[in-house]
This record gives sequence, C-alpha cells and structure tokens, in this order.
Amino acid sequence: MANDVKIKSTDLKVFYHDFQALYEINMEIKENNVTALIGPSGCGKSTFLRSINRLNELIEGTSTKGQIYIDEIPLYDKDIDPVNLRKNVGMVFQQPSVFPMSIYDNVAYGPRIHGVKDKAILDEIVEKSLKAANLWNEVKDRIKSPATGMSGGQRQRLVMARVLAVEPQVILMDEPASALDPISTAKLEELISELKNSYTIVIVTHNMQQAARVSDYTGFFLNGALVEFNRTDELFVNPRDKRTEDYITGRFG
Amino acid sequence: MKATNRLEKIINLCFWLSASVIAGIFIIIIGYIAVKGFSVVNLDFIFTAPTRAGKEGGISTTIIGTVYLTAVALLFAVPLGVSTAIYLEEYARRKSRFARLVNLTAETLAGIPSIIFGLFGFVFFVIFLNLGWSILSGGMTLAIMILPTITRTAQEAILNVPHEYRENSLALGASKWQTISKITIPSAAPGIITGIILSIGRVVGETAAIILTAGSSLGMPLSLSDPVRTMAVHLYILALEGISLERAFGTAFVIVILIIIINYMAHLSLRRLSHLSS
Amino acid sequence: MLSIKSKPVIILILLGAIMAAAFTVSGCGQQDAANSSEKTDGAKLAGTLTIAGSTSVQPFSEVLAEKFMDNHPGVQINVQGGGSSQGVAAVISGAADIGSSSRDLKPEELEENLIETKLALDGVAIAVHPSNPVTNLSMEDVKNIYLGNITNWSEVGGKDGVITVVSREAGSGTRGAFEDIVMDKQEIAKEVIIQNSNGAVRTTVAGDKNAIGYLSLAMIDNQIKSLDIDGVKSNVDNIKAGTYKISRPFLYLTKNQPEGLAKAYLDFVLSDEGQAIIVEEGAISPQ
Amino acid sequence: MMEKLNTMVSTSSCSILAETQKRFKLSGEQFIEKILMLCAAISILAILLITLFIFSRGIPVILKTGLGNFLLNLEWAPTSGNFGIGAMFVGSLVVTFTALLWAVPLGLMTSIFMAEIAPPRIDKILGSLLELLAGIPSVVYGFFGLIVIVPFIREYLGGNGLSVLAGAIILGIMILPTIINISRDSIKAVPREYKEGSLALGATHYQTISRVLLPAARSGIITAIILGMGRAIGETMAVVMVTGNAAILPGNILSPVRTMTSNIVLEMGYATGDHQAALFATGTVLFILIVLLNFIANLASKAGRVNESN
Repeated sequence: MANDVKIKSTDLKVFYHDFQALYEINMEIKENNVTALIGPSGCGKSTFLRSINRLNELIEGTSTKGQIYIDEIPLYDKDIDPVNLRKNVGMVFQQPSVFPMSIYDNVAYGPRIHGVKDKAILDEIVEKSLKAANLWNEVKDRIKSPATGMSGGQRQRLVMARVLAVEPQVILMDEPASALDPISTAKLEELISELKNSYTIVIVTHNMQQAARVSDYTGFFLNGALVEFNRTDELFVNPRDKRTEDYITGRFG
Repeated sequence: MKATNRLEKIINLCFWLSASVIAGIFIIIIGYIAVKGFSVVNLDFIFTAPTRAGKEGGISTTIIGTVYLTAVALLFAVPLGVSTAIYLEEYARRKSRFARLVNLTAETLAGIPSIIFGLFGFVFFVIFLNLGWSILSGGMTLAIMILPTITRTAQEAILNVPHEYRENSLALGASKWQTISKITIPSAAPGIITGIILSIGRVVGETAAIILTAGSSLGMPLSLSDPVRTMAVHLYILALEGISLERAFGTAFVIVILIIIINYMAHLSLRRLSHLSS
Repeated sequence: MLSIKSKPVIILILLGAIMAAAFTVSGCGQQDAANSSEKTDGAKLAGTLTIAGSTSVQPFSEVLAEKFMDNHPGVQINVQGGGSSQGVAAVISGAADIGSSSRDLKPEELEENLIETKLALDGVAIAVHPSNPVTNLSMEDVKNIYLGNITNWSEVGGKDGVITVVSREAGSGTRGAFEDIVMDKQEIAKEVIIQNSNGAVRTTVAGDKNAIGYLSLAMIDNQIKSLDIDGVKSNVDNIKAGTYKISRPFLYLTKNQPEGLAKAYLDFVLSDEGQAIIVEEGAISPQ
Repeated sequence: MMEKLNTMVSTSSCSILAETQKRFKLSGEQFIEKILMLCAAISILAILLITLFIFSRGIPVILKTGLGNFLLNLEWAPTSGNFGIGAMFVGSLVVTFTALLWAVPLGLMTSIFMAEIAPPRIDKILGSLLELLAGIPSVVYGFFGLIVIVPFIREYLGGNGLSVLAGAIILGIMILPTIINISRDSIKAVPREYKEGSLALGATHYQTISRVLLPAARSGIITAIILGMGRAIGETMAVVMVTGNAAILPGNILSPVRTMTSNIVLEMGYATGDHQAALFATGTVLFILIVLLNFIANLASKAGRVNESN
C-alpha cells in the first residue's frame, strides 16, 4: 500500500463573510487510508471537508485562503475547474438523498454526465458500483423501480454506489452514518474498510467509537483549529494535547 | 376524526354545507351552459365553418384559431418564462433588488385587466411592428399576459426542489447546467405544468386582448400572419351582438369540454411525473 | 418509468429563440397586411382586404364578405371588430383598408378627410317589454324619460311601475344617433343603466317588464316590442321616408378614393346583390 | 473482494488532476448562462414595456386633472371633458369587498373541508371542478348573471336587479377557485408534525384546525385572499353586464354601480384623444392599487414564513 501523501493542506483559512471558520490548517492525508475528523459541532471539521472538493463555494460569501494540494496539484489555482475536481473527489452527505429517478438512473447519473453513452458500459458500471456498495443482491431484480422506495441504510449505500460509479480517487464522507440505524451503520463501516485500499477516504463523524473502528489517522478540530493529528490508536490511547484528552474522554463537547 | 360531542357535529355539518354550496354553484353554472348550449352542439357544429356571421354553420375555424393562438402564446411564454425563472432562481443573486423588482411587477401584471394588454398589443405589435391583426400579434400579446404566471409558478416550483439534490449532483462533478437540466427542472416539472395549465385556461377564456390584436375574422387561419377568431371571441360576438345566444352557449359548452380534456391530460402527465419527486 | 432527459429542456429553449428570430424576421419582411396587392384583370380578383371597426357593422360586413369571396375565390377578406374609433384609427394608420363606423364621424376624425361610403341605414328602435301596455311615445316623452324627468310608466299611460332606463355606453354609434335625434344634445341622466352592446340591451329589456331601451332595429325579435314614435311605426318604409326619424348610417371609410380590390368590394356592397343581403340581414338600403 | 476493487480503480489511467488542467474550458456553461440571461432580459423587457405603456398614457392626464381631482371628483362626462373616476373608484372597492364578504368565508370553509375533512376522492373531484370553473370565459358568467341572477334580485329583493349585489355574486363565484385552491394547498403544506403534535395532546380535530393548522397556514391564506381580490378588481367582461354601469356612487347594495375596469371596457372601443388617455389613467390607478395589494400579500406571507420553520 503506497503510503505517500494524497491530500495536503497548507495554512488553509476559510471565512463565511467576516466569520473565520478555519485557522491555518496544515494536514497531510495519506493515500488509501481512512482519515477521521472529530470535534464538537461547529468546530470547522465539515468546513475543512467541504473545502477539499470546493463545495464551500456554493454558500454565498465564503472565501478561502492558503492552499490544498491533491497529488501536488493546487486545487485553488484559478485555472482549476471545480467541476472536474469534483469528478475525482466524491462526497457522501449526512442525509442520504437519492435523486427522484430509478435506482439504475441514480447510479448511471454520474457516468452519463461525464459523457458515457453506451448502454452496455453503463450496465456494467451500475452493476459493478452496486456490488462494490454491497447493495447489488438486495436490488438486482428491481433496478428500474424508483429509488425513493428504499430504507435509510439502502439509500446511503445507493449514494455510495453513485459516488463509486464516477471512479473518484478520494471519497469525502460528512457524518454518513448519523441518520442510520446500528445495523446499516455497521454495514457502512464494513464497506469503508473494504474500500480503504482502493480509495483515500476522509470521514467527519461525531461518533468517536466509529472513528476508532474505521480510521487509520484522526484529526481533532476545536473552534476552527486543528488541535492534534496523529495515528488513530496513538491519539485515542495517549493524546498529546489536554483538550483532545478532555474531548475523547467525554468531559466536554 | 369522529365528531364526538354535539358542537363538533354542528361544525362538521357547516363544513359539509359550505362544500355542497360550492359544488351546487358549480353544477348550476355548468348545467346552465349545457342546457342552453347542448341543443346546438353536434358533430357538424364542431367540424363545419361558421356561415352568415355565425348565425349558421359550426365553429370549426374558431376551434382551430384557439388552438393556433394558444400554441403560439405558449411557444413564446413557456421557454421565456421557464428560462427567466431558472435565471432568477439559480444564477441571479436572488436577494438582489433587481430580481425582487421583477417579481413585484410580474405579480402586478397578473392582476391587470386584459383590455390593457390588448391595447398595448394593438399599438406595439399590430401598428408599430406592422404585423397587423394576426396570430403572431395575438400570440405574442397573450404570451406577455401569461408570462408572469408561468414565471412565478416556475420559480415557486424550482424553490421547492430540495437543496440536497443540487448538492449531491454537484458533488458528483456535474456542472451547474447539468444539475439544472437533469435534476432541478425535472423535479420542478409538476409545478411548472400547473402554471402552464392555469395560463392555458386564461388564454382560452380571453376576449378583450384578442379582439384588438389577433382580430376577429371568421376565415380559416392559414399562416402566422392571418387574423383569427377564437371560440371565446366568437361566443362574445354572438352574445353581445345578439346574433344567436344558443350558439354562444354552444360554443361555451365546447370550451368547457376543451378545458376538461386539457386538465385531464395535464393531471395524467402530473401523475407520471409526481412519483419522480419523492 | 420516465427516464429524465435534458434534451426536452434544451429543445424548449432553442424553440423560444427560433420563435424570437422568426418574429423579428417576419416583423420587417412582413408583407404589409394593408396593401391589397390585387390584380384587377377583369373578374378574376385576388389579394387580401381588411375591414375593421364598429361591432354593429361587423355582422353585416361578414355576410357581405362571405358572398364576395364566393364570387371571387382568389380574394381573402378579414373582418375585424373593436369599435368605430378603432376602425377609424385602423384605416388612418393603414392597418385596415376599409374602416367601418356606425356613427357619423367626430370633428377631429373629419380632419383626416376620409372618404365615406354609406352601405346601409339602421333604424334605432325604442324597445320595451312585450307585456308593457304602452305602444306609442312622443319624442318628448322619450327625451324626458332619459333625462330622468319622467320616472313612472303611469305618467305615460302605462301601468304603475318605476321605469328602468337602459342606455348604451358613451361613444357607441347607436347612442350617438339617439343623442343627436332624440336628446338634441342634452345629457342623458347619470343614474341610467348602461349596457355595452345591443345584445345586452335586448336581454336586459327582455328580462324587466318596467324597462325601456334603444337598440338597432335589426335586433327586434319576439323577446321585446318596438314602440311607435310620435305615432309613426318603426319600419323600413317610414325610416326610408324619414317619417321615423331615429336612425343612423353604417359607413365604410377609406383613406382616399377607393380603388382596386376595395373599390370592387364597395361596388359589390352598393350593387343590388349587396343591398339585398343587407336588407335580408335586417338593415335598410340607403337607395 | 480485493481484486474486483483494484480492477475498477485501474481503469482511471492518468493521474487525477492532469486531466483537469487539460480540458479546462467553461465555454459550454457560460454560453448557456448567457442564453438564460437573454431570455430573462427579454421577458423583463416585455414586462417593463407594458408597464411603461400604461404609465406613459395615463400619467399626463392624471397630472393635468390633478391626482386628487381625478380620484375624488365624482363627475365622469368624457364628451364634455371632465374626467373624475371617484364614483368608479368607490364602485370597484364596494363590489370587490362585497364579493369577498361572502366568497372568503365560504371559500375558507371549503378549503379546510377539502384539506382536512373530505375523503381524498371528494377532495380530488371538487378540486378539478374548481379548475374547470376557473377556465370558463367571463362572458359566460356575465350572461349567466344577466339572465338568472339579475331577474332573481329584481323579483325578490327589489331594484332593477342590475346592482352591486349582482356584481358581487358573480365576482365571488369567479374568485372562489383562486381562494380555495391556494388556501387548501397552504393548509396541506403545514408540516404533519404540527397536526400530530396537537392531536397527541388530546385536542379534537376542529381544535387542531383552528388553533394549529390555520395559524400555521395563515400566510398562504392571506396570499390567497389578496390574489383573489386582485383578480376581482381586474375582472371586466362579467361585471360589465350585471352591475348596470351607472356612473354614480352606489346608494345601497341594490343600486347600480360602475367599476373602474367596466369603465375602461365600456368606452375604450370608441374613446379618442383625452377620453382615451383618461381611460388609461384609470388603468394606471388600477396598476398602483394592485401593486399595493400584492405588496400587502407579500408582507403577510413573509410574516407567516418567519414563524413557520420551513
């Protein structure tokens, strides 16, 4: 497993109008590893996640200073096309929201907008992605039916399949399991650990046990600053910073 | 919700009463049109052209005139209206005063009597642009008349599309236009179609604006530059000039049937689309 | 399952753009609807003719146009309504070849020195409900009713009942004639009921046994009864003879001496065949 | 499981971002945005063009006769040159408010009935009937009124039937679809949790409706009433036939009246010069009146939206 750095942020600062959400974040995320971002709500972990695929720009009045590199390519250069960037950096949201189409169309949506027209190739990608998301067996006979009639857990895995269909290099997950029941959460975590050696995964979560279970590295955010970043077992067993220790032992936050 | 005590029963009765009054009003009016007009309506009333200024013959040219005029009005108003709605909701900074000003004027125009649109059409399209009394002048005047309704209903529909859809689509690397054309518009389609139905109803029932712009000539319209008489205008002239009240109500009866067909088709397409938006 | 395609949306947008282009192109290149490009070689006539104006004249123009188009298949005649002033404005602006009016022209309209062709005479009947015992009124009585001085049918030999006075809107041709001949320029009372067409006046009078109204003689049918004025019956002969004084002209107006297709149509209207149609439709031939 | 994943990964050959720099062209997107902006500009131009048209024809006369004089003077005699639309301004308001007086309560009761009480099938049938009612040309309502309602009023209530009441009945019928459909939709749009929360506290169905659903749908209902009022004031063809159009202040509900829109329709076909300009001025006054109404509607619906979390 190549352990070189996939994503690097240097002095990354993000502002919403005049409120500063992130202060000088410097972090290196290893390729084909799961990196968890934890911290109290409003600490800026989601903001950091959303600045990797520049989805922050959707919100009016946001501005970003500093830089993020993927494979040494600066994402905030003016000639980088955010559309192409997002093709390569998939994202899964907290609310598993499926498009109002059939299951097939949901998964085929990504490849279709990137120009894949041939039905045979589409069928293959859809089957491959649904299998990769451990959803194929449950839906293979009703693939053309509307996606709206699925359970929460199935929907989140459908969203995963949709992201995988675009063959990204990096997968960002913004509290993917917070709206799921325990069984679906377990399935999702198992899926994450399977995908680990093919993708670089960054996951934001409130659930520290989840962070401990699935991630190789963990970053602890507090009030917009990266307090500590280390291997997951290191950080949870002997945290260097007192504030990290207070947080993971549940004294506050 | 079973009405338990006496008060509840009385209230329940009032609700059923008010609904039956409304249904009653409706049945009286439609019944009145049917009774008055039914004797005149038969196949050749629909398929033969009017003769002797509508005293005799059918209303075929007016039915075709209505369809032509509605089509031209929609062909202008729907693309323009929907595009404006997309631009205002997706591209322009919605809070900009400019967009708010447009919304206010659009809403106001929806309440302006149609004779004023007719006069504007006459001065601008018929005279100034020298298009004369024609389907084109009439169609464009009606397009301006229904533009506010289509734009406003399209804006409401786009507003109601859940924000997650856009975010998920963009996160998959779709461009802004791909997200709009593949996700936002199809999900907003039911709302947009409702706006179009309302507009068709208004165009089919319109008289004052059409008389001044598309004219009221009984001939068969052959090209966009020919004048035309719609069913509502025909009904208006037959009644007001005292030519024949029965034929006027016969025409009204055909209009009611046309509206029933349009609404039925629209609800059909709505049902097909509605299971799309969860 | 309707699979969502973005094509219809793009097609819709392009269609709008194409229509916009078509309108600009046809706007400039539009053959002038008014120039009745016609070939007048003998009987074979061709081209389009637009007649616009008074709503009272419109039914007559349509029947005349129908017959004229049967005689000359190459010709297309478009008859529009909109009111006498619209007709005058249309012929002045060139939007119409022939304007029609159901009233004499106003001073400012006369300045345009339009050529008038009187196609018919239309009597203005004073109508009451058929059950009204009154059969005759003097011109003076009618004037006083419309001035609001007489308010009860008993004052003019009828049964007791408040008179419902029905008039037409300011500027209508029928009202113009009524005001000139009966009211001799005095203002009709403001409390009077106004209806905006002959059809509406007829239906109002037909529904109210105490009503009195005036409308085109051609509109009289079994729903209402036309009164004699100063003992003179309201029929064609008396109007032609002038003994029944309330009538108004139906006029065709052209910007200058009619020629080509317009002349052919106007000649047809004044011909015996045309006049026969006018009489059959209920108006009176001016000859 | 492992090999399958790798095969999928290796299909994306070159390094992820090299591809980004190569095809960085936004022309497709910007082209579409330009077209949309063009369409928006055209429709906005059309809307402004007609607004300017109304004001350019109307304002000179208003300035000449003075707004106060124009609005308050009761004397409308175009041929002798004085243009006062006072009687008609009052006429419009009287007819419209009388129409709302009966149409709004009945409409609201029916919209609650359809949203909350009626079985779905009846709701759907009544809904499509109302859509039909909205599509019928107003000339038909006019003649229906002239032949049925006017004689009825004359017979049983006195006067000659052509009156404020006849106009109010016809207008009321015509705006019922607008009021009912929009109110019903806003009641139905109230989040289900509100209703369940109230019922869970043991409230009866009607207590829930009056204490929870209606307040929550308040903004939608106010918008429905204001839009209904706008439609009523703008209505022309039907009102002209049943109100008698006497240019006087209506003494009581049974006396004839002329509304502003009737005035325009009645005389526009024949008016020229100052007379026509005065009719346009009536249109301008209408425009301003409707702007005020819509402004109130927007304020009301915004106020409603503030306390309702959506």
